[in-house]
Amino acid sequence: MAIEDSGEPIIRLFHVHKRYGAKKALSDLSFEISRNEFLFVSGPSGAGKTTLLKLLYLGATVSEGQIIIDGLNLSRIPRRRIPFLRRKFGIIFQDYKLIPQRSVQDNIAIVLEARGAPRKTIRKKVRSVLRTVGMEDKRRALPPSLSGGEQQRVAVARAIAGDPQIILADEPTGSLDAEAAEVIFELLREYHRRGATVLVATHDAALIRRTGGRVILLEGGELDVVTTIPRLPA
Amino acid sequence: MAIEDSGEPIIRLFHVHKRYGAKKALSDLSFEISRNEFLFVSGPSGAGKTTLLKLLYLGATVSEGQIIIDGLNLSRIPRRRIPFLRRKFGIIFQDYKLIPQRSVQDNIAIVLEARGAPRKTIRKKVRSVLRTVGMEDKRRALPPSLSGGEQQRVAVARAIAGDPQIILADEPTGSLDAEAAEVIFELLREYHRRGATVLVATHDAALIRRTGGRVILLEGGELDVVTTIPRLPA
Amino acid sequence: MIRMVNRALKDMWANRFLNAITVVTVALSILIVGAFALFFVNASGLLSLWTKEIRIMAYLEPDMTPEAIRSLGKRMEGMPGVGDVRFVSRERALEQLREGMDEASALLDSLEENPLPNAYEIHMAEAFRNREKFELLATRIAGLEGVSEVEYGQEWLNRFIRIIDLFRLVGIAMGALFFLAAAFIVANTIRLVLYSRRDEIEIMRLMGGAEAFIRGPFYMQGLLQGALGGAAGMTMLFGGFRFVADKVAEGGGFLPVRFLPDEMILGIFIGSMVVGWMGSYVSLRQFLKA
Amino acid sequence: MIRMVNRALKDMWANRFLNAITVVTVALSILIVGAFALFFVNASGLLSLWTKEIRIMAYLEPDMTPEAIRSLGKRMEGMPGVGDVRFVSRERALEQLREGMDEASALLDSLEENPLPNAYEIHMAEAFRNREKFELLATRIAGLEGVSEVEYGQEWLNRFIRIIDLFRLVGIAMGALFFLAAAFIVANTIRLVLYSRRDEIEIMRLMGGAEAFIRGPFYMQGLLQGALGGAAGMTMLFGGFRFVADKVAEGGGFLPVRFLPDEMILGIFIGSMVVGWMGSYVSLRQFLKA
Ligand SMILES: Nc1ncnc2c1ncn2[C@@H]1O[C@H](COP(=O)(O)OP(=O)(O)OP(=O)(O)O)[C@@H](O)[C@H]1O
Ligand SMILES: Nc1ncnc2c1ncn2[C@@H]1O[C@H](COP(=O)(O)OP(=O)(O)OP(=O)(O)O)[C@@H](O)[C@H]1O
Ligand SMILES: [Mg+2]
Ligand SMILES: [Mg+2]
Repeated sequence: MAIEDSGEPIIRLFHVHKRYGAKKALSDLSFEISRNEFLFVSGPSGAGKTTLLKLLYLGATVSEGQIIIDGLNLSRIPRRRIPFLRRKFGIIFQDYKLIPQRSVQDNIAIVLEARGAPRKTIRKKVRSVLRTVGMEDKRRALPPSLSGGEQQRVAVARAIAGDPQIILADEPTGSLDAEAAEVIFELLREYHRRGATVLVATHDAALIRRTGGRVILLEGGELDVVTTIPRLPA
Repeated sequence: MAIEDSGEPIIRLFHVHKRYGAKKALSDLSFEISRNEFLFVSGPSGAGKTTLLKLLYLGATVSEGQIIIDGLNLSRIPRRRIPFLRRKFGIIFQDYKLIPQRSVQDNIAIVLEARGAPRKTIRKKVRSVLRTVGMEDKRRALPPSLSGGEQQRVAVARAIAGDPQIILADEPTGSLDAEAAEVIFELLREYHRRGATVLVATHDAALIRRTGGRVILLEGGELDVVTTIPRLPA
Repeated sequence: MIRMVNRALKDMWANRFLNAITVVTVALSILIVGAFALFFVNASGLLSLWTKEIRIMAYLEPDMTPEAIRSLGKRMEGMPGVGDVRFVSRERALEQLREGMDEASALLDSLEENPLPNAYEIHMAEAFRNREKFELLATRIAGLEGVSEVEYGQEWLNRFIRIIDLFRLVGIAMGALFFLAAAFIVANTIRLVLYSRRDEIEIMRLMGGAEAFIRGPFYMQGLLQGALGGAAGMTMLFGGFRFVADKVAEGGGFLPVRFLPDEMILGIFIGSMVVGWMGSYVSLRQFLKA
Repeated sequence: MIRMVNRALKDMWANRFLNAITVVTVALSILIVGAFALFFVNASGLLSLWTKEIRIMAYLEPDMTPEAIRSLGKRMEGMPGVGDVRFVSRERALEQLREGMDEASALLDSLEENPLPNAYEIHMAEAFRNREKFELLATRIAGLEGVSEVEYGQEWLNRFIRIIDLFRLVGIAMGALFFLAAAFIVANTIRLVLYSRRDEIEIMRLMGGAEAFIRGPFYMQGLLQGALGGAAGMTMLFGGFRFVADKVAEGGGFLPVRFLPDEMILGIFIGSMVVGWMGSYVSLRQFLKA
């Protein structure tokens, strides 16, 4: 069901500001993300990459400005509709955010349970995404007993389990060796081909060059440049 | 007080095995680390890098074999001596392990308080290490309000606060952009020059090449190769 | 629904340490409330046993016809608050006096004539055993035609009735206090449990879990913890009761001890479930706000 | 030491939510234990007031010299368990009988001679007010030369003494139960608090913190929480007491209510600190093992 990059924006930001107390984390960001785009958000440590993603899934609210996702104005969305907004997303958190008391498979199943999927579907889907990231044999393990890279792969598996429209990946390969990272990136590209919009926050320039795409470069919370980097020939 | 690499081993492993239940995390590792060496432990995700470091600071105990550090056999060390062993180390944990309820400066002060340092010394030292990693202005912040890279820098600051003999750094730059990573590595090299033994676990081959040194390569818990990689000319 | 119970049970198993602590806390709270209730039930049972013996003696005019006496008795029986009315003839009264006087009874032998009047002994209905009502009744009986004088054991009566009043007051106050305190403690415990799981709740919300989806299992757990704790507390209470009851029996069985009435057991049990539910409710409101 | 208190205080402030819950739990537990103690103190005070009236009447042989009577009185006073001994002459006895007989007192007028004997009225020392000791004493008095007969208000006596026995038994059992339950609840609460901070404890150990360094502030906190909670609980109890006492006073002040004796307040306060300390101790043992 490969959908072409239609150019129609799925996410739009208008003069977005985010302050934590006196600290300005993001200043006056305005840009659009097209449906089915593969976009990078980059910048040094503390530039505001994670903060930007947070605003999109309403993990935090804007201090000023507007964000419109799929026609929904996030400032106007009623509280009980927030879960529905979030189900559009598959999120890979920088710190993984796995539930430590639950097994790997339960951690993933919860995404599908929240959507009310039937039990059999859940079981199959959980297996399949774990196989994709190479973590099938650890499905009964608890997250704290996994290595850093293994936890990250579980986080990736969870993000794609719900077949999201938009994937938000915050430093999705920071704990992975080059080979495992390539597997994950191939996965993201695969979902992109199948129609998802993918947003990757990373400070890793090499990684961006390997994949190519539009890059939003932040610097101290401000939009520095927007460039398009071509895919490095392999 | 630059101490030469004397060649005398500070850490020795003899046929070390580590099992978690049926799972073998490390198999039959034997090698030595010289005093004031700068050593890398590398290998893909799940190879056992973190597990190896854990055994050194007694975060876990060996299933078989012996580890001798600075003349102390870790299997024979009485419980109440463990804190003294740990004070030899400065550890940068892969998941940082910052105390979320305490401010950045308190997180670092605790290392020095545990050693019974006087209050004034603590204050000065905390400031100085925070300055070194560029986090002085965030000293009153709580760790959860920091970006991933900022947390990692605090973790580095804490590790060096106690002027440790041995620095164990588990993926110390995974969340950092190239520039910040270089600052941290320069810091590790500086401590190395001042006499510390440094052990860095990382899967990042580029990073190893930039610094150079002996590399212990693990693969599925087994010692794959030990090579020495020369420093890449800048 | 079944799925939610399922999730709740799975969850309780995954967090068995936390759950065990909550259940133990509920059980101990219920034990405390129950022990107090048990004590109160028995003590007031004992007292109301005694109050059965409180009676009003209505001494009659000397020259009444048996007919008039009988109709007076009927009128007394018809009065509100009157439980039992017994006729005590002057002959019977003299006999009783003789029995009661022991040592001094010899002096009654020298009597020519019985100086005692006929009387009615009036016991009160259970619901009316409090001082105001009792005194009101005595006054009304004294006003009846044919009654020359009314007597009631002033001193003992007052003591009894006062202790009953005290018991009622203290019982209600302490019962309410204990229940509230127990409810607070349980709510606090559940709050702590949720506090230590706030990350998990936050993660579920970020995954797009609707509020009902997230809260459901917690409510279920609250109910289950309440029920388990209530059952455990009641069982401990019953164990303790058997122990004390045996001691009492050894000591001569002088007191009629009994366990809580069934409806009270049920009430406490339901109360413990409500407390579990409320604890979850209050805590969830706190944590799921932001 | 000062540094440890300092760290404990800083720590309590950093974790004020957790600490508040522990303090509230301690306060409520202390309130429960205290309320029960208060009730028990007042009720048993009331009962011991009444038991003062329990007495043994020792009727004397008719033809004793005043000298013999007096020496008999002395002997009685010397017996263990005897509190107060009062002589009641036969004349006084007749008067009392007359007063007590009300209606029927007319019949005493026809007496030629006083048929009543002299008597001693014996009250017991406080410590001896239980049934066995009482009966033993009565038997021993009956055996004395010059005593013709011993009488004691069988029925009332037994009731009083039984209720005192019951109170003693139930009081000790429930007091112990409440205290244990409260201690458990507090320990559980502290355990939960530590549970939610186990990562922090683990991190401090990894940083080379010695056990004393890590545990010290927790013990300190346990003590402080116990003390704060104890003080708060006692304050609430006193508030509740004032309220009930006012009610009682309104209701005619028929009962002598009083607050807990000072040494008991101190005891409960120290108990609450011990509970806080113990709670930390038990929980720390659990978490710092591994
Ligand atoms: N909850 C918060 N309270 C206060 N300051 C915050 C909070 N969250 C983020 N910040 C600050 O906002 C800035 C941007 O943080 P953000 O996490 O977005 O950075 P980032 O680009 O993701 O960096 P990294 O690559 O290190 O993860 C940082 O300086 C951070 O300290
Ligand atoms: N506590 C534990 N219980 C069970 N298995 C464990 C535990 N800790 C580690 N393992 C397993 O041991 C293996 C090695 O883990 P380790 O954390 O040492 O890997 P690593 O080399 O550090 O990997 P990464 O680069 O991903 O951090 C992994 O397969 C992991 O799942
Ligand atoms: Mg970030
Ligand atoms: Mg690791």
